Amino acid sequence: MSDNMSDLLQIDNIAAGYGEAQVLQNISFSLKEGEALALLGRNGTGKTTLINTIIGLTRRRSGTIHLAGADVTKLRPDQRAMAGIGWVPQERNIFRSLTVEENITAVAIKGPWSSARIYQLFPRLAERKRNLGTQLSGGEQQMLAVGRALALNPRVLLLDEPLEGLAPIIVDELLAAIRRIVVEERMAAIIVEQSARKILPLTERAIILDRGTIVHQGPSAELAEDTVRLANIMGIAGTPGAH
Amino acid sequence: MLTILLDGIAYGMLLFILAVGLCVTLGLMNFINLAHGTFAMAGGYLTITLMQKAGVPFLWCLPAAFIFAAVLGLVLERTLYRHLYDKTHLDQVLFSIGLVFISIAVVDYAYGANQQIVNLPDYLTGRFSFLGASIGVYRVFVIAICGLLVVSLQLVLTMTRFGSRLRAAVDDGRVARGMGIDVTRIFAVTFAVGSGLAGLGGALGTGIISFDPTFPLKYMIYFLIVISVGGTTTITGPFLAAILLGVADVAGKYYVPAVGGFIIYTIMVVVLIVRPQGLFARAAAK
Amino acid sequence: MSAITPSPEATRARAVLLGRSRWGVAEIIFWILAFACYWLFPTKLSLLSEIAILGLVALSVDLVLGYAGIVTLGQGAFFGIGAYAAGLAAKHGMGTTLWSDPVIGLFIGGGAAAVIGFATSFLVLRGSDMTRLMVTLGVALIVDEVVNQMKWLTGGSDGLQGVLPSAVLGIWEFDLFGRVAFVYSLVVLFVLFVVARALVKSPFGLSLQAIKGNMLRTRAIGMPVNARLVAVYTVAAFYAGVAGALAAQTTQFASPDYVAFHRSADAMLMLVFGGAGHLYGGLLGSIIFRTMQDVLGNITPQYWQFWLGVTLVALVLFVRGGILGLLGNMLAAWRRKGGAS
Amino acid sequence: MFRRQILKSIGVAGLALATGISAASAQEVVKVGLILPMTGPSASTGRQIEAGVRLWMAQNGTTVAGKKIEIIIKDDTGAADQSKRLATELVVNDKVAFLAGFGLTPLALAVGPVASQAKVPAVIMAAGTSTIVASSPYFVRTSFTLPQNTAPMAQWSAANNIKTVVTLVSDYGPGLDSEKAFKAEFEGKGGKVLDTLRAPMMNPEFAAFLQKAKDLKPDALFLFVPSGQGASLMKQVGERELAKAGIKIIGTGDVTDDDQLNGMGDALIGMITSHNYSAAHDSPENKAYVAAFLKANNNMRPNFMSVGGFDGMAAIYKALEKTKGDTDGTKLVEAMKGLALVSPRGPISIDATTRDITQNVYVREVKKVDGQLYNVEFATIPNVKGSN
Amino acid sequence: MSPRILLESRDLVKRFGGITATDHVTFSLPEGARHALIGPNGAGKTTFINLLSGVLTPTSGEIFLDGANVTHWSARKRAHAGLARTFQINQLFADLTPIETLMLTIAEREGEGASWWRPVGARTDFVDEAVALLAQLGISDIAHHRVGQLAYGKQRLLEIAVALAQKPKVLLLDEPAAGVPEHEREQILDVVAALPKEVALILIEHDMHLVFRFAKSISVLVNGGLFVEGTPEEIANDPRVRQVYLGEEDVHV
Repeated sequence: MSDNMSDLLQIDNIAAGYGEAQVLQNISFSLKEGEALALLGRNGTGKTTLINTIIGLTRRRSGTIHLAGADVTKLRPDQRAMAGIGWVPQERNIFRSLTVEENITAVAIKGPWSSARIYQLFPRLAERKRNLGTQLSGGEQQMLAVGRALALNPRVLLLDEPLEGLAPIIVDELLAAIRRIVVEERMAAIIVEQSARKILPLTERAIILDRGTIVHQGPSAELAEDTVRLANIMGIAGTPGAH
Repeated sequence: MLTILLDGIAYGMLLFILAVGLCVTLGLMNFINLAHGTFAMAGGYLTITLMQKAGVPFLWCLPAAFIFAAVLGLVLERTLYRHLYDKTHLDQVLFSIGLVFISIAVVDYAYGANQQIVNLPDYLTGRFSFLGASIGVYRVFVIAICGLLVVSLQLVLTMTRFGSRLRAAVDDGRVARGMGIDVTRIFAVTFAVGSGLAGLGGALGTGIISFDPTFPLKYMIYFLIVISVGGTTTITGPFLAAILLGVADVAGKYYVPAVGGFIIYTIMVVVLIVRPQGLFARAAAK
Repeated sequence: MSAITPSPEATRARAVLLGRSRWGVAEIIFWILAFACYWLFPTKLSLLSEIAILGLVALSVDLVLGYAGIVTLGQGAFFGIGAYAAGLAAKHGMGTTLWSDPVIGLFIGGGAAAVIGFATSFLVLRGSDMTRLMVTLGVALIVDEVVNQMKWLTGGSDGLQGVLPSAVLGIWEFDLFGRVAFVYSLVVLFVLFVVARALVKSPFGLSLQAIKGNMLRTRAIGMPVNARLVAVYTVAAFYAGVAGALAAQTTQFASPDYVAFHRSADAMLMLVFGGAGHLYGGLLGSIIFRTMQDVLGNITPQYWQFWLGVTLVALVLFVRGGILGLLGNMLAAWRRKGGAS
Repeated sequence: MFRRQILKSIGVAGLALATGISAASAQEVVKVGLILPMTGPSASTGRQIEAGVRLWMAQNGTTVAGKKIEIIIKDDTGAADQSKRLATELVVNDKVAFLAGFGLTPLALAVGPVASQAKVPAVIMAAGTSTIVASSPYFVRTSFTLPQNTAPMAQWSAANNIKTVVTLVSDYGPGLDSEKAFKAEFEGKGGKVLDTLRAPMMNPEFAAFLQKAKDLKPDALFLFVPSGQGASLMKQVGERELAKAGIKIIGTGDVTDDDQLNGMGDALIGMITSHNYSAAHDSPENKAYVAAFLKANNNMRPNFMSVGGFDGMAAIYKALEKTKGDTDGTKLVEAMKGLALVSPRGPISIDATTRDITQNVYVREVKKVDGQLYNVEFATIPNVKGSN
Repeated sequence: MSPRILLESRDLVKRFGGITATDHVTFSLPEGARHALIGPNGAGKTTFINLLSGVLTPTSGEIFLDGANVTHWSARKRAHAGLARTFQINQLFADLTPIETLMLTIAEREGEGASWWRPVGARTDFVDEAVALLAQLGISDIAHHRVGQLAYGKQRLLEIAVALAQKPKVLLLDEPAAGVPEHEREQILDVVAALPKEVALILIEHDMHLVFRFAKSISVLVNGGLFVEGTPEEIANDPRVRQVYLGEEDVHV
């Protein structure tokens, strides 16, 4: 299936869901080394399910997932994580009985992203090292979630709505950090976002999901220009009947 | 007065060490393992056997009991228990009671129904005076071991990477898996340690109480009381609860013998009504 | 759609809803067989009346646990309270035969248990499974200790002796063969079963299942959740109390063992073993559990617990939903086979 | 010398067995229903009695007065309603001629009405509350009663310079029996009971009670717990060093149960108890009994429960011999009244009016004999009645 | 004469730890309202609904239902007073059937919920009503299936049917169409539209087609606070709203 051996992450024909319900069908796309991908779509279109499927937390019906050429379809989530998939969950899911420091060290794997570098990226976290994860503000939790995923030194980073529900200043800070990770450090990443405008500039390509299938794939820059399409996708079309 | 206090603490410690393993399996893994006493019994009977048949010194029996019960726990976890994690609590109760019945019959077959006792080495028997109170050496020994155990468990849990990975797995198993933590293996090890602690508790218990095949049923209620009063989210909760219960029980029987039998149960009911999650449970954080 | 002639859907829905409370063939056979035991196993009538009594306890646990979802390890307390209340009534008789009449005794036993059940029901309204388990257990242990301490009333650990109930309804004397005891116990079980059956098929029963299923929603549709739970807990206590009264009358004594922890545990085990939430689960569970215990106990008086344990473990590992679940699976398999051929 | 005796008895048993089997087909069978706690907390009582019963049958054959004796063992798990049901079934279905066993007082009491109604003799081989036998005219006891075993202890104490005593008993029927008997006898002889402590039955921890006893500084501490619980108690008695505080430990022989005595440790040496049986009883009958028992039961030492079973079986045999095989219950009970025999524990008889056992009670001291702990008897109070 | 106010919140605040999920919301809903509540994820829409319906208790502020101060009433009492809601995530009784679920709700509404002798189905009028409701929502075919085994969309419809069976004065719909296939969404709205016109409705919805079809008034909630209120046209043409949704730049009001 793999027509391009340099693909870091390759998703072929995935169908998946939870329990009896099937949410995703016929999902195929790939991600190159160093590439950042925006995953867009309205609420409930399957973005998070797709991220969870890559981690291995959903029930897969069919299809395969390759990471750096190796088939990880049958691997457990923890094995996939060890194989190089870093995950920033939608709800952040900071381990609540662990301190900030422990949240990072508990999952850390040796590599360029040391604790020191993570603290350098998020100086706020360094200040709150000894605090429990639950004592952090929403923005700090989000930073910790990103830092925790980096501590795994993954080959590809999956960010599930990293800006959701955050104060504007924090959003700017996080966007700067994400820019540094994916643009400057060239870490491959998939970023799920509602705020398309914020994330399109950071990514090379964008995928739009609707009702569990991919309805658009293309360069981010192109999509950013296409306001009509964007408005349609994001569902605030203005008048009834507009499609 | 001090004697009563120390007797109570020692009794509480015995309850604690028997129950702490259950705290691990029930509190951390949310598995209602009523067969916990079986592992304690395994440790107790191993000690009896080693001392009576092989003449092994008592102090060597303690680690041996830990290892024996831990291995037994690990084997049962890998073969049976792991199939039960996602079943209902009722299924878990039925299953673990089944195991208790089996263990009772097996021990009865191997050792007979009568009570088994061991004689402690001389250096652990006897009493000494402290601040005018007379204190049993063995009770102090039990308190010391339990104190050490709580401190080291707490250290392992809070200071080591294993501890933080375990807590992560408990906090959110799904996300922990997604972060590369092999939750299954951590739980297996944890279950083994929990069983091992029960075994150690059983071995220590031989110095104070006698063992017969009905041990797992007879002490089940006490384990559950300690755990439910202390709450299952911490190690220190059951530790403090055990001290409270032990002291209340001994002091109650000493000073107001007429209601001595009610004290433990009443404390439990009152605590659970006021604080359904246990006296020392961490406030559920979200 | 007019209000006078119902739509076909409404007619059908009505038929389905009412059909659910109609007696099925299997049920009728079950009860015919139960009564036929009188002739089928004339030598085992004592065991059978004991099973009927245990079945009644398991039924009471089913009401609380299987329907309302409250985990309880305290039903033994109500059983014991019923036994002592009925036993004392029969023993002291107040000089009249009325007090020692077994049927009156049932109400005395059940009533006493219901009063305590109502009083303690408020303790189980909140908390997790584990909390409820321990609170109910704690109450039972306290009752046990009370029975032990009140020697002047209960006879302490020697038990309450001299419980000599008069003839049932003044007609049938209890006999050594256990004939009257069996028929009496089974009739009481049957009557209470019919009531329980009506109860769980009624809107009240439906609301219990709803509470068990989703407490958030039951509150949102305006259901007084706590009142329902208090009601069912009290009714179940009454049932267990009646069972205790039956036990005291048929064995002619009451002992602290009737209040002991293992009574509660056995009742719950039998229910889960049989399958909770179907009324019949507890009955089947007590039949199979006690029969196994009796048969195995005769084969190996010392080690029957081993085989019982193996059965429990195997049942949990391989079957979902107890014996009833097993029967359901077998029925489904048989139907599939039947459908294919 | 013992060995020859054992061989002889085994030979007899073998012969009896052989003849019994060959004749069985032509023989009428007399069934004995043995209701014992074989599982649960009192299981050890059941095991000892069963072993005693089986030993009697092995030594005396299975045929009496031309009838074959068959025993049916049922486990009542220590629950009274089970004892009652099993008794009913044994009487109704198995048509047993005797009921026997009964590990605990409530279990025996529950069976009383069945025995009365069915007119089947019920031989109490263990339960020790004094009132049981009076509750049914078909009860006969071959074990002991608590007052019977306790009173001599009180007498000995009073005579041996013990002025004050604290009693500690299990909080249930026999315990209270024992406490009452001790107090009455001891205070009647001028002693003083400082306090009567009662420990709950379901209790592994005696620290509070023992400490209280120690703080009261009596001359002696009197103990009673049921068979099987002595080990835990004595462990804690030893730990508290009451002896060093000048408190003598006395009690009934239940506490220094032969079944467990040897494992209890040297701390017990010197403890004085009174009881009806010791495995160290010095008589040829007992030496043979102990030797045969050890051999047949994988070196389990016989205790007072086992002789209750052994002698109970003896009483059943003798009664059948006396009635010449007639299994009418009333006649059998009559036949047992006044029965006297030489048991391993010494001479015993069944009181003709009370149907309770009359036997010697011995005052014993725990001593080390050949490296093992035994209750060594040093005084005998002859022919003590079980109840009045 | 101004219309009767059925539901009102005054200065309502809810804090979870340090996070303010509902930020001083003052809001009123007149009789017959068809009101939509929109806003980005995490804006506090569901928290607001939970406060109104009594699932959560507010940190401060007051709630009035048809003139009565219900701030400290339980969810049950509010339900009896005429407030019904649906949940964002289905809250149904997996072991019952749809018809049983509705029978239960109707019985509860009519004060017959504790009736314990007559079987469910004995009250013909209840059955007729339940059947009619199922028909209205187009789920008559699954009337007797176990709810737990139903497809998500069907459960969603039942979720609404339960709320309708309460015959509410005020109905709060929390994303009723989430997860429902497109062609079935219109059906849900049709049912809602067919409600008696005096019933006041609040709808939380992300599908803007539905919102604009349904709503006569719209509130936009951002970061727990009321951001903008207006008619659909006003909202659709408000550049700030577009920005909030499309996330160009954060807007400071």
